[in-house]
Amino acid sequence: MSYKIPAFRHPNLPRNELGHTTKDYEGAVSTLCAGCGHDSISAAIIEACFQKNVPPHRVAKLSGIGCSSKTPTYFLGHSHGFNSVHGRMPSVATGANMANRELLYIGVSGDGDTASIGMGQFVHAVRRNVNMVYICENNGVYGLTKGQDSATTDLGSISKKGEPNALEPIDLCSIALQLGATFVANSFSGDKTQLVPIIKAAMAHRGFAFINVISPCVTFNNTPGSTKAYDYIRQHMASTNTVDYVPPADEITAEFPEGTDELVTMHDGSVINLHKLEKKHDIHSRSSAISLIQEYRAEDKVVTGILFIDEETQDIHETMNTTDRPLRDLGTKELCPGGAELDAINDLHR
Amino acid sequence: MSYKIPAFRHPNLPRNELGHTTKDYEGAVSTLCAGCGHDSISAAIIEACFQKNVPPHRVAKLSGIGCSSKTPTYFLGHSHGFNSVHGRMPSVATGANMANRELLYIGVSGDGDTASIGMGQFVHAVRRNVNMVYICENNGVYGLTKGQDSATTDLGSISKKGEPNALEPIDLCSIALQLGATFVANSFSGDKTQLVPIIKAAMAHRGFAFINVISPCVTFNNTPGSTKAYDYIRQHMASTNTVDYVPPADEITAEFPEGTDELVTMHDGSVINLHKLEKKHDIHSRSSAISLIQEYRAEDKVVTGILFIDEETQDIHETMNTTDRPLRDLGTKELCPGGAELDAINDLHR
Amino acid sequence: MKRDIIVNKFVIKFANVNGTGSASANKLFSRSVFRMGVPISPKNIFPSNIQGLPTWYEVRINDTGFLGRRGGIDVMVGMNPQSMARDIQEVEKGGYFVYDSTKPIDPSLLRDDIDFIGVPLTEKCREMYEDPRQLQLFRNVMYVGVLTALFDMELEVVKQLISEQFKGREKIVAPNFLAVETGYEMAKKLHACPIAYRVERRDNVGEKILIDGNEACGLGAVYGGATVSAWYPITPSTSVIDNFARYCRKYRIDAETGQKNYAIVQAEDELAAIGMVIGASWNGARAFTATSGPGLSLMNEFLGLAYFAEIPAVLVDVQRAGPSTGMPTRTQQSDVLSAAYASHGDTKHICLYPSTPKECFEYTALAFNLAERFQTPVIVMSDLDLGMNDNMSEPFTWDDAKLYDRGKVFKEEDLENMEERFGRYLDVDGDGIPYRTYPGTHPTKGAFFTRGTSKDEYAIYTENGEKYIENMKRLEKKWKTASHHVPKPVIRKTDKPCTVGVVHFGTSEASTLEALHHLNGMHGISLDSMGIQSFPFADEVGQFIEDHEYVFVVEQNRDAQMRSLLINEYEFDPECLVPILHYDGSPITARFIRHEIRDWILQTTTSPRRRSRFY
Amino acid sequence: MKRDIIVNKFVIKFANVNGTGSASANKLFSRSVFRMGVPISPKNIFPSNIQGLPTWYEVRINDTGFLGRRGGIDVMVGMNPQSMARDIQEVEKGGYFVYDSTKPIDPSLLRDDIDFIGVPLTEKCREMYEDPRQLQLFRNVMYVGVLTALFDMELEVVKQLISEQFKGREKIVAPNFLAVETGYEMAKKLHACPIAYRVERRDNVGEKILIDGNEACGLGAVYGGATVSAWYPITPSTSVIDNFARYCRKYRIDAETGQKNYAIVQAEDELAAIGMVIGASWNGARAFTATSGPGLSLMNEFLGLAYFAEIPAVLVDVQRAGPSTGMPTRTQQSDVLSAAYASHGDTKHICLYPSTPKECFEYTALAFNLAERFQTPVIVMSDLDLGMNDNMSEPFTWDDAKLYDRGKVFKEEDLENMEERFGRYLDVDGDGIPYRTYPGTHPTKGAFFTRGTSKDEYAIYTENGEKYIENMKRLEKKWKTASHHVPKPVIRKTDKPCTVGVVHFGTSEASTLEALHHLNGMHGISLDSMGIQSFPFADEVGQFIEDHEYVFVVEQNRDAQMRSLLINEYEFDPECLVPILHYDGSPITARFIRHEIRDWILQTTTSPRRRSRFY
Ligand SMILES: Cc1ncc(C[n+]2csc(CCOP(=O)(O)OP(=O)(O)O)c2C)c(N)n1
Ligand SMILES: Cc1ncc(C[n+]2csc(CCOP(=O)(O)OP(=O)(O)O)c2C)c(N)n1
Ligand code: SF4
Ligand code: SF4
Ligand SMILES: [Mg+2]
Ligand SMILES: [Mg+2]
Repeated sequence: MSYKIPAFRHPNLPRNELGHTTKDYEGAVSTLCAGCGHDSISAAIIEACFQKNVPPHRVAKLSGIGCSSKTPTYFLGHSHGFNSVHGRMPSVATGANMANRELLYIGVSGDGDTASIGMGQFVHAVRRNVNMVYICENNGVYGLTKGQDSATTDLGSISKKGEPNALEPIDLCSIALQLGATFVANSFSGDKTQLVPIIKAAMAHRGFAFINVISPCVTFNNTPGSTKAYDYIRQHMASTNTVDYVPPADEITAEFPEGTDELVTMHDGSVINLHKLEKKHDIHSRSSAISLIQEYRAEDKVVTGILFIDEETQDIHETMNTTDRPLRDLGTKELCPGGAELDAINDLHR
Repeated sequence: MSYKIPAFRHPNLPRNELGHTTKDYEGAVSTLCAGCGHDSISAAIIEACFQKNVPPHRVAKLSGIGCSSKTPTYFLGHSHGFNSVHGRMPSVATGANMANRELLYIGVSGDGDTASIGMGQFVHAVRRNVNMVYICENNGVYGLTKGQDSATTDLGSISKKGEPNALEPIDLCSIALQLGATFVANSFSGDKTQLVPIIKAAMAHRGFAFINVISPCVTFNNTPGSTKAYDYIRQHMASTNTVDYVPPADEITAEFPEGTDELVTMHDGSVINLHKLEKKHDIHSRSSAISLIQEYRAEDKVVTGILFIDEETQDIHETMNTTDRPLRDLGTKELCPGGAELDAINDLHR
Repeated sequence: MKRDIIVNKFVIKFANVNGTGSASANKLFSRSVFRMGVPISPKNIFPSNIQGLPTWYEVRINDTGFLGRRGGIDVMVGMNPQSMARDIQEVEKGGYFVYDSTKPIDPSLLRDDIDFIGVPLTEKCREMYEDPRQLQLFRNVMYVGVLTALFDMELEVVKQLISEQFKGREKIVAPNFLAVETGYEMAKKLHACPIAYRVERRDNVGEKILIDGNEACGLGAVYGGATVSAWYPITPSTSVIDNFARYCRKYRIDAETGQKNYAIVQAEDELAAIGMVIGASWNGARAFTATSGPGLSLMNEFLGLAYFAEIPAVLVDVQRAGPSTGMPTRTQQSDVLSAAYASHGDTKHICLYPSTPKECFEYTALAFNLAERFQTPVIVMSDLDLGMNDNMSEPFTWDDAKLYDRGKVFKEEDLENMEERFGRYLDVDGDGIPYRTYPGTHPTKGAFFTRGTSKDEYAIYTENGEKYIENMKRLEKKWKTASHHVPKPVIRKTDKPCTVGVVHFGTSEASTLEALHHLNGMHGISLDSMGIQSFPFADEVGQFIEDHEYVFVVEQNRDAQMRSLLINEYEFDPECLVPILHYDGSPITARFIRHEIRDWILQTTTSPRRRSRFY
Repeated sequence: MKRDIIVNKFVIKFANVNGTGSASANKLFSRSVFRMGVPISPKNIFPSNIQGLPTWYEVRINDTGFLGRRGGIDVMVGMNPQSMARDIQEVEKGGYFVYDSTKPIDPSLLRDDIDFIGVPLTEKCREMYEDPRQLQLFRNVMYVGVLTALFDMELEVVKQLISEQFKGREKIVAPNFLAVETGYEMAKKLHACPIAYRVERRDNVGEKILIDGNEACGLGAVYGGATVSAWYPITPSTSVIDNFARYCRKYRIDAETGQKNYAIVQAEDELAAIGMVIGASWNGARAFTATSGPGLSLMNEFLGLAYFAEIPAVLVDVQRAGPSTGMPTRTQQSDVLSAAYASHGDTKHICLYPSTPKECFEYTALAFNLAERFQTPVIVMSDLDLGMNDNMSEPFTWDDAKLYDRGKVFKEEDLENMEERFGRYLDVDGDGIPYRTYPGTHPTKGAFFTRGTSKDEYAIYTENGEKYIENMKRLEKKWKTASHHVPKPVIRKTDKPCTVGVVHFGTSEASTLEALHHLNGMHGISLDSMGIQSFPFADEVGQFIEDHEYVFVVEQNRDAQMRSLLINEYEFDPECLVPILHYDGSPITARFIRHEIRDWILQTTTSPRRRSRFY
């Protein structure tokens, strides 16, 4: 059930330099749960593309499988999109980028898609510095398959402290930094004032730009010791053993000043403590970015903002010294050495 | 062509507490190239098992595919071994460990096997803290498939400095540390005095013990601007376009005091600068281990030794709270709830 | 409209929005019918999404016990405005459309060949509940009350089920009672109850139970002695593991120590899941995984290793509609070929094809015996229809006298007493099955090296062509041996001599048998039937086909995959195997099978047997 | 021993240790024979290891141009003490064993039905070289000199080849000359030259070239316009990419900028490799990968995506002996089924079966046209024998007038002028092939969403059963269309009317044709033959089989996989398809085929046709 927004355009909507309104960057109506953080991220992508005057059709959207990976249908309806297979978007994006270095590549993935099945491909896309924006819509859970644990950090880490020690979560930003990623940022789906500029910066970056976005899952981010009062419903569901009820919910927003902390309450009442970096933070030191994450984590805080940028980087085409033209545009003439050369090659084999 | 060493035992060989000589820890004759670093590692494993009085048959050896992954045939002939598929040893080892927590698991892999195809499984084995010794025999090249680049650090990094900037190598120790590995060490195949104690410590560790061992490949670690004088042979081979010549070579050894640097010359003349940690190095700080690697790398040095140990760790069985008995030993009685229970279950479905 | 009264023989469908909690209400309804002794078969038709999209629940109520999908809807409970237009269309002439009349139906949608029954559910709920979540949940329970009145069902049964459901959470019981009673009363007040379709108490379900195939598989794994499970979530297989875990928590936690006599690892993907299963099995545990098509594809390399290195592995493949991601919440039997021949090179895997929850239970348990006996992967081929829908089933039984068959394993004593050299891949008994040892068994004897490369009888690596062939032929022999130990086909003969047969497997069974019930006797023909239970095929499978001039092969895929398996493994003239293929993602119906077979029979009397559609 | 003199018709085998540089010397020998106008077919038999294990090089020298393996060795050059015992055994009665007599042969190994020719090579080399590496290398070159004298070959030809080989590195030439001349003189001095086996100049190779299939595939990819290649190393496919890279460096680097008109990515594994190929193809580039069995298994999930989402992808599968890791350096045709039906669900993939380097070249180039025309994966099924051995081949040709067929792609203008709604999966032309657009083509038209889930004609996600079926049927139609565009079988009819045929494909061709040459006329029968070139099968394939009472299907695997494909896709009585199976990892020989067919024919005259071995 994915259909296009009606073509009606409000005459007074602001237009960007290309004459487009934000409507021109929208996609089909979302089929995610009401209040899902992923939808906020889609909105931020739309806004960022609008503000950066991106021609919509010069974007290619790629994703894996998951609720998060569905979202490319819900933004940039004039762009080609590719919803590939679970965990393998990085390779598809790498190949696409090889074929045409001129488009803007936006990859969307989830924490399951990236940190579990996709870990190998993620690592190697980082390493190759493929020129793309890679957004991991990280809800700390497998949404689409209904609530299994994922390998990434628990959203409501504070309220879950009492729980028995399970496996250590994987911090994707740290891993990316360790692997030599040239752009690494962390953000929160509900913090549009932070997220939009980060996405714009990522689009401007030449190389692999990784954005981890904490994105609450309305439905399955349920802390057992939840403080929210819908216990009744929960008990009902637990008893019937049929988990098909999604309580109505609103998007969680958290817009707060740079340099400050903010306690954000999740749908189930668990709390996450965000710390927003100030502009003056030095984004050119990889090692201090790594330590920063660790330091805040030690205080049970999650640091958000652009953590690191290396502007002096080479993207994969530069490393490989491929032609400036999109490879896909080369024709028979440029590509085929021709019959006469073939005779010469034959001769070498006699 | 893999056959057992003749059973002849020298009567004067030293015996360990179990009454075994090192011969009892040997395997079939190696079919690797003469001088291959991997053979030195096999020798170190044999020595370590001997010294630690490990009953040979209580070890399970597992590997992926590659020259390195062949080596389990060449040590511990009385142990069961499993040469699985390329890059997937971690999952096989995890499963094996689930079935019987009482054996000692030694996994052997290569840099291709671990850092390329196996990256995803490696990451998750670290994260689960599977109780095993994981040795990556890192030669910075795909040996068995004849010399392709791998994703790990170039051995002869110093002499290769002039080369155009290719992709950043992956530092497996840093990644393991970042992922929360509970035992991380780096060593050199030719440094038996360091390697044997490290392997012993790894075997003593309860949890995932990662050892990255730099292990020169005689045959394919060839720097183009090699200083060694076998240019003639190289030219010969280049011209005939048939690369089947392996020059005779000896094992590269490098035994040097703790706390010092050592320039080690590889088979092709390239040079690697090792720094051996002193005993007094604090092995309990994860973050300082990470920085240590970085600091030495900035000086073009490779730091060796045990980088980090977390003794307070839980292995996966403890995390899961599985029974102390090997699961594989449980019988029908313990496992099957029986017919009467089944009737009760039926009743619940009426 | 004047109608005949139809008792216990109709199809009701619920149109809902997913995420609104309708599933438990719908289940309450169908269980109530079942409790009244009337056979049912419910089917979930749900989207690959979590909230806000149309979802349906179709229940066939059938006195005589036909349990396949019938086709056609008699009563539609239309609770979803989004899908209302087509929901109304779908009702058979003379049927009913029950809806929430808080908002009137768009008049253009009205039909005069069906009855519309409106009940202002939302309106009523707004009066009763403040919390919007409660409103949503209880509206569902309320329409169950409405139906109870309309069909003249026993309200007490519904309430009894509610009490059982919420046992231990008593304060939830009362409001549920209230909701169901309110619906009941509203219906009585607003409409002439009962309507033409009715549910009356019978004694037609006997000992039967109502359970889904995935729960049965999970339970089968517990009974089969699985101690290690490694898996990766994927619809529709996830609940196999959920149920395994649930029953393990119940039966496998040591009362004294609180420790688990099992280990479940959520792997990072399907390659890792099957790798863990192989590692655990190699090390002597009974291990299994569950997955669906995409996962099976990812397991290809490892399955070849297990075949060639001869390591047991149990895999439950709950098939969904392919290819690729396909329709993840729809059913198909389209992994038949890819499971049977998974992996490159010459490979074949034992497959079992359960048709009922009872077979899910038994075959999953059996799979461990077979896997260990034959030291090879065993794939239980379930599907979404069987796995995720409640199916009526014979109750499960277990013979406590039987111990697990752990296959040919040399223990420490065996090795100790052994004079000859241990040969891991020696065909000691002439049945193609070699002996294995577990790691760590004996200090000096019985250790061997397992590998995916070619080896001799002593597990020593070899590139010798003759040794290779010897080994491959032994594997063929083992395969032949296995064909005598896998479950035999279920053959149902008519009482007349019969030249035509029907072959089915898995979830095509119920609809096939119903179709046959109607066909037999028609057109002067009668049809024998055979339900294939396993691959390799038991000898009886070939015999049945040879005994008939031609047979129809009913399956739920496009490419007639089981038919391919049959002609690959035997020497039948393919012309004699007529494919009957249903693959739109919905469970196959008796109607479809009946019509296809009838058409074919009518047609072949006038046209040559070789028909172009076979290509 | 008294012998007949045999000119240009014998088999010579070199027994070496790998890693000793023998390969280039052996190649020098066989190329010299080839240069003398005499057809040869060399086969490498090497271990899965780098240094120190036995390796062999077998060259069949055959005037009449039979290029398959013959079976049996006439002259053995035994340079490896490790394998000497069995090397000596392998020589046919009346043959020769040439060896390094620096160390005498163990007398117990001697046979008196063959001649031993000892030359003290090492001793001589010790005199001549100090560097042990030079000693090792030149000893190899020296035995080439020995053979030149023994077979009475033209020394000048050998020297000419050396000069060509080391062109630009002149200082290497002289020592090589010296080594070969030394060997030549030693042989002359120590033995009566020539021996009974001789090589004489002929004019029997004509325009033919000597090249391995992997180089041909790599070159085919260059000519076919591949710009993106993503791969992961695996024997025996690696050199496909090596050669692609080599020719790209030669032909695809912009002279002005030095920039590359191609991109080669060494992926982290095969899943990533095929993912990159699919991403690049989706984005409009011609992209390919090369792999072998284990890689094919890992690509299963992605291949299903490409089939269902209709994305071109070219894959060269250089088959090796399976299952699992199997015998990585041995040959087989055992991925036939797993390639054709790769992935779960109902899938089928176009496969091409080259038999010669020329076909490797042409089919790889063609694969891109087919992949883009039919928007689906195309798998070129080579094997180790073809890919890694020098094969005599017709020279490659190219028609410069032909442009690449980029298939149905709407360009910006097409979209601009389009009135109707663009439907990515609309069957506009009635051939089942829809139109696609590249990303970034038009500002407002033609964008669509690609997915592995089911969708309607407009690429909109749907779970609607009818839409699903429509789409699956269109894919079937596209498949049928493809069957008219893939290479037709090569049919060779005898001049007599003929009721029996032989079917072969890929590398079984040469040996089959040789066997037929001998069989035809024998036993009063004659046999037509057909070389299958592609899947889906062209209509002619079915016709050929129908036209014969029965046909032999020659293949190099255990499970008769091509035969399975044939009976799956057609309606043949399987009894009419007689499997001839060779799968020990060595290339199939003419001898084997001849004997198998002869035995079968003799046998069936007395026994019923249905034979139990078919099961
Ligand atoms: C090979 C394969 N395995 C499993 C699945 C089932 N599956 C679909 S989405 C998903 C997890 C998604 O989690 P995440 O990436 O975190 O996305 P979210 O839904 O949380 O946004 C899984 C396991 C699949 N589609 N393919
Ligand atoms: C699925 C699969 N892909 C590729 C291969 C081929 N292969 C064998 S070993 C190897 C690389 C080994 O490199 P590494 O792990 O570094 O081991 P080394 O030989 O260098 O010790 C490859 C690519 C394979 N066996 N299986
Ligand atoms: S299940 Fe969670 S992640 Fe998925 S759409 Fe709903 S809220 Fe979002
Ligand atoms: S190729 Fe390299 S890694 Fe392999 S055995 Fe030889 S020296 Fe060792
Ligand atoms: Mg998630
Ligand atoms: Mg390596």
